[in-house]
Amino acid sequence: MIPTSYYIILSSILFGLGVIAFIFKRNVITIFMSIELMLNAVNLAFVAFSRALGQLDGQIFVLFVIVVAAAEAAVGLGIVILIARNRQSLNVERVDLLKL
Amino acid sequence: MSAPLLVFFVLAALAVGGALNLILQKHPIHSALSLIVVMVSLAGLYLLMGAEFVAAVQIIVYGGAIMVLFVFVIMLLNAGVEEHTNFSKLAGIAGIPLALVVTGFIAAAITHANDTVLAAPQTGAVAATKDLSTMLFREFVYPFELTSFLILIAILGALVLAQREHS
Amino acid sequence: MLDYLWIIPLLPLLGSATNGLLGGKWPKNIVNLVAVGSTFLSFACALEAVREFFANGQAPVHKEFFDWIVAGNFRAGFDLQMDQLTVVMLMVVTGVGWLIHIYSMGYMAHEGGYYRFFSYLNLFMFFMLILILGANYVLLFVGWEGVGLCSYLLIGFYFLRKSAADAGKKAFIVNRIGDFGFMLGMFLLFRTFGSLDFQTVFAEASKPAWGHEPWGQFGTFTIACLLLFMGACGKSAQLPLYVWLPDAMEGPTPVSALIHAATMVTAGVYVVARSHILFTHSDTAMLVVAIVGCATAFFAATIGLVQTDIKKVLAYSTVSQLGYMFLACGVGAFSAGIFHLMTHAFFKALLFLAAGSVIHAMGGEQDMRHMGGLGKKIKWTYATMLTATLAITGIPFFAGFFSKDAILFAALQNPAGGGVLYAFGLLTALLTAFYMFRLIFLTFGGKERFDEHHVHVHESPWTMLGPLVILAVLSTIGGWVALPALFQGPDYFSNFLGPVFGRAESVDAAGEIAAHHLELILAGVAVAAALIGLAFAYWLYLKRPEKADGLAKSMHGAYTTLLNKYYVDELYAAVVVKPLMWISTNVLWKVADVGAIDGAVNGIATGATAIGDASRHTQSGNTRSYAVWVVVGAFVVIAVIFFWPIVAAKPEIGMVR
Amino acid sequence: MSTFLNANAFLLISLVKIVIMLFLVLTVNAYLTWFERKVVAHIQSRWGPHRVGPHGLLQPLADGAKFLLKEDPTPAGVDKFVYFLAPLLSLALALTSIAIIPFGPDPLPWLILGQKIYLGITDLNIGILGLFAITALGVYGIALAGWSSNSKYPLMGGLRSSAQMISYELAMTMSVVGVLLTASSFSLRDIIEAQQHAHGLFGWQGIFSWNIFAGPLPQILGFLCFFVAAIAETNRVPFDLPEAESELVAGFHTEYASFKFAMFFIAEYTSMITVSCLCSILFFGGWLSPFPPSWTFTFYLPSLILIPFGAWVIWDGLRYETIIGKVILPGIGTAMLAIGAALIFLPALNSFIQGPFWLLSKILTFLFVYVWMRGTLPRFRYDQLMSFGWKLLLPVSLANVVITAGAILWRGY
Repeated sequence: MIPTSYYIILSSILFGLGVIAFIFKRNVITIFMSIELMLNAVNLAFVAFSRALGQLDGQIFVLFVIVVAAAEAAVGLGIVILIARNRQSLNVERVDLLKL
Repeated sequence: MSAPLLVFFVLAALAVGGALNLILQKHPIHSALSLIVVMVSLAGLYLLMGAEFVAAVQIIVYGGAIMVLFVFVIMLLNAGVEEHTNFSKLAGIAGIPLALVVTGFIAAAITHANDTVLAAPQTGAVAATKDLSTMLFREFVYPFELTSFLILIAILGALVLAQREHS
Repeated sequence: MLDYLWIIPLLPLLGSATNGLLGGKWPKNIVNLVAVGSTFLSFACALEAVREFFANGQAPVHKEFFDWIVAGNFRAGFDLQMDQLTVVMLMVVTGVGWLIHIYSMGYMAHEGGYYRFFSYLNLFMFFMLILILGANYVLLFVGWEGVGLCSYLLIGFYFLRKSAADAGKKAFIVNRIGDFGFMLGMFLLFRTFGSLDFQTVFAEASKPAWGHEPWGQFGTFTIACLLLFMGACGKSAQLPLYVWLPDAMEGPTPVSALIHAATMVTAGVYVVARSHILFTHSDTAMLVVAIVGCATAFFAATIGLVQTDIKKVLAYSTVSQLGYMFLACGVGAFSAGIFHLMTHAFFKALLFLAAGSVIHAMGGEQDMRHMGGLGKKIKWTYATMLTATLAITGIPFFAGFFSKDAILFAALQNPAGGGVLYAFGLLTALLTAFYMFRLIFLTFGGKERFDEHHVHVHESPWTMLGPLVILAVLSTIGGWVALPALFQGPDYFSNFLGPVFGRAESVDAAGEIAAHHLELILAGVAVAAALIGLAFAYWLYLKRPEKADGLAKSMHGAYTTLLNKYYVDELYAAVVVKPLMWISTNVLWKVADVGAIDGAVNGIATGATAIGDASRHTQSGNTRSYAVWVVVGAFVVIAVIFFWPIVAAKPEIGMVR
Repeated sequence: MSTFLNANAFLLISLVKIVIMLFLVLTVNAYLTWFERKVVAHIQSRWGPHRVGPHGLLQPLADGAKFLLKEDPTPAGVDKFVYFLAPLLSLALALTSIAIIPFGPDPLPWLILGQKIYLGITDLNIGILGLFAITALGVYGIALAGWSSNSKYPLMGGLRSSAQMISYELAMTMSVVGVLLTASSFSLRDIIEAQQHAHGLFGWQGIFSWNIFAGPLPQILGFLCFFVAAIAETNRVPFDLPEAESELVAGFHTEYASFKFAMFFIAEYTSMITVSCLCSILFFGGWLSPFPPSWTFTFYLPSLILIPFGAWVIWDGLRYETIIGKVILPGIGTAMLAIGAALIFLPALNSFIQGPFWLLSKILTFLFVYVWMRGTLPRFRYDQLMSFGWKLLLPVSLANVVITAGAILWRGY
């Protein structure tokens, strides 16, 4: 059978890719997606562990993570729409009103 | 090479490829599609681990709702190819090494870890959906209710944000 | 009751808190009820406690209620004690205090800040009781400072009047000087005996291991006692720190009666008597106490001669009477000192209250030169005040006679310079008689020197006269416990206090008979002196009033000197105040405050601004840079979790469990 | 050789099953179009297709040929990858969803490679959830098609369809929960079994023991919600706004021609079949006969239907004008007669055929209802659609869930 470590390494790779995307994408929506990617990576680890330890908590937690992700997506995309409406651009580097 | 391992590697390759593609693609829609690929392959991995319910939820919610929302928004805003600006020097300089370091860290942590759990093959009892629901509605009932509140608040927030202000 | 001694001080505190917090909204009678009621209850409790004390065969009581300060081997607990000395003080404080509360109801009836006044007064009662009940120096010091605070508050009660406010400040500051010494004394005691509990300290001190310190040797005891006495000087207005008491007359008259005559100012005497074991170890300390006391007595009496403000006269007389008490302590006649303390509490409180009644009758007039002939108008006040005057001047069979007599006798007995002390004491007695009767004659005798139409003299209400009468009775019979001593009987009072002072008394049984004859003679001399003073005052102020001014002119220098109180205030102003002002202006303010403190503060502020300027560039406003920072944070967290030796020596992925 | 076969029997059999299933589904799709056109025609009192082959029976073949042979232009400025991906996606997903549906209770009467062969490709124990998962992904085909066409009508269609599908998916899922509670399982097989054992109204073991009529709470509400939501999911009339001819030309597949268009077409019809299957399985007892098991003569219903119909077909063919008709129709008729007779004389086969027979008949009924609605109902307005979905359908299905749960508690199932 498949050792847990495979799953964990896979999830860490996905997480790292998510981090890279998080840093390097300029599009707000894509950055959101990279966050979702990281969440997914974590979920994978959760499920793998829950299976390895024969406990269900991991899967329960995955469910919660998914719920939170849904809520986050709803609000976040609302914000994205606002940004696009007000700044006529989805490039985060053009949304810099916080600049000193 | 046993069949499950084969399936695992196929799905893993799909997932990693999708993630890479998410980064490499310039157009948000393509990124979204590759992310969907990642999610579906993850669902396959869950099935492989016997977590059928989670797999289904993964596809229904992530694939069927969240990503649809993304695609919907992309279509709505008619988002074009992402322009390649480089205003943030910090990201330009420290970006790649930082990400690599973080990933390396995680990997190192895993290798560091004692392998009692890690080496264990995935031969735990397959979680019956019934047990899952029992757990969810017995032990985790309060978090569950709280998440419902969270969703409600998220809905309201999305409404308030997205509606055009009638001034 | 003895098990619940803490109730006695607690009651006035409660009254004070209630009145202070809520009294503002309440009508006067409720405020009265709270204030007087709490004081009376405390008085009743005190009586009950004393009854039980006697029932237990006068066994000293010492109760530890809870630990207050515990540091290393140092312990200052909330311990209350009760012995004969405490009994006397307790009776005086609660009893006289209660009477004065009643009196205040009438006196303050038309004043603003009614509830405030009574709140302060109750608070004072609380602290005073703590002072006399406390079983260690720390607790005593708490009461000590507390009464100081209350006296400050009450002197400055009419804080709209600048003079009152200044007087309050003066009292406070002068007391601080004394307290400085007192604290040093306490520290020295702790360093020497490793404790500040009376029991421990005195038990230590009475060990023969501690040698006696003869005259001129400055050992631990001498220094400690002198420091303590410094505090006592401050509190009890002795030379050179007496200056605050006359100004304290700015306060309402009941305050002067309670705090600046009956109770607080005697705290110094109480402390000296309480720590007599320490004092008796050192001749120097005793002698210093005696001399200071004697000097103060005489000095104040001389000033009192020419004062025209009725309360000022009484103030100086208080100072001089306190001097008597210290003289008694100094010559080792502690019981006599305490005896005088008690009687003085009676008649001086009475004097002040009566004076207050007079002022009340005159509608606030305090200058004796504008009084006169009041005897017919306000008979009760006149009678009671006359009684008190007779008592203070030592007319036989009045309270003051016995105590003053005992003091003079003990002074003469003193081996070191007894004669001088006695002479000055006697002279002081004469002067006392003179200025007291001068006060009486100027106030009540002769013809009116005020305008009938503006001032309509009226007798005070019974709430004021009642206490007067009671105090008059007390100051008449208050000394009769010592009556048998005149006829070779036992001296009940000193016997009663015997267990406390042990054989600190200088009177030894051997020369009992001779001593007794001598005592009678001395008594006669004292009475004679008093009568002389009386007669002179009578002649000068009733028979030949015009002579008084002539006399004043003829010895103009002395007169003005006395009138200006020997220029002591001016002296202090020149020697102490002005340099202090200069230092605090030019050094502390301009250099220390502006330069150092403000500089430091501003420096910190500017430094913060500079750092902010430097670090605000991280706030690029660019989301991607923020993303990088987020990742850095995650990086740090992971590093801590997995590679921190303490957090997880061998990090387990199994931490999921 | 045989060892290899035995070793990978499961794999091989699954492959074979898949191929057969694909063939069947595509054929059924083809003739479904024919069926639809006929029915709609008769509703509109027309003849419908009747030139190509007898009664236009060969029309689907002609259509197929046309789709294959037509020119397939790719519009300028489309996002090629997505443009090609979209139809594939929808078709693949639609076909996949069929794979989960079981078509009969028992395995084939004989073993193949030592394996029991069940009708139906696989039986997930989260079956229904899997189905929903697949249909949930179905939206991408349409949305992406609309977006990638780089044209405004398709974009509108895509937007509409994605919004509409997200909205109605909720209601659909919720309306099923009642059934799931009753059966306490996700597996379609278990759900059908549960309906078999459910106490029917007045003890009638049959039609009255199906979820729609029986169970702790008759799932009528649930069924209505599910059916409406399902129609919306499949973008059929009256919810066919994504492809509303009168408004958006042809909606999301305006820019698609020939075979790519055919893919969408097939996908749509396949999902129709799926939905019909689901309706009959979830609410109408799947392969269960509507009659009590005690009525043994009902076993012969297939024959009783096939034989007269076959006879009629033969008779009709004999008096048909064209040669082809004269040849084909009697052939079909005789085949029917033969099958009917075989069923009578082979009880084993007969009892095996019962389940599929009933299931197919129910599916046909629902397909007819589909077509019927298309023939009769007008189209919703978009805002009506949304408010209907969110303000009526979703609350009702939620209420259904709550009531059902209460009933289960109350009646102690």
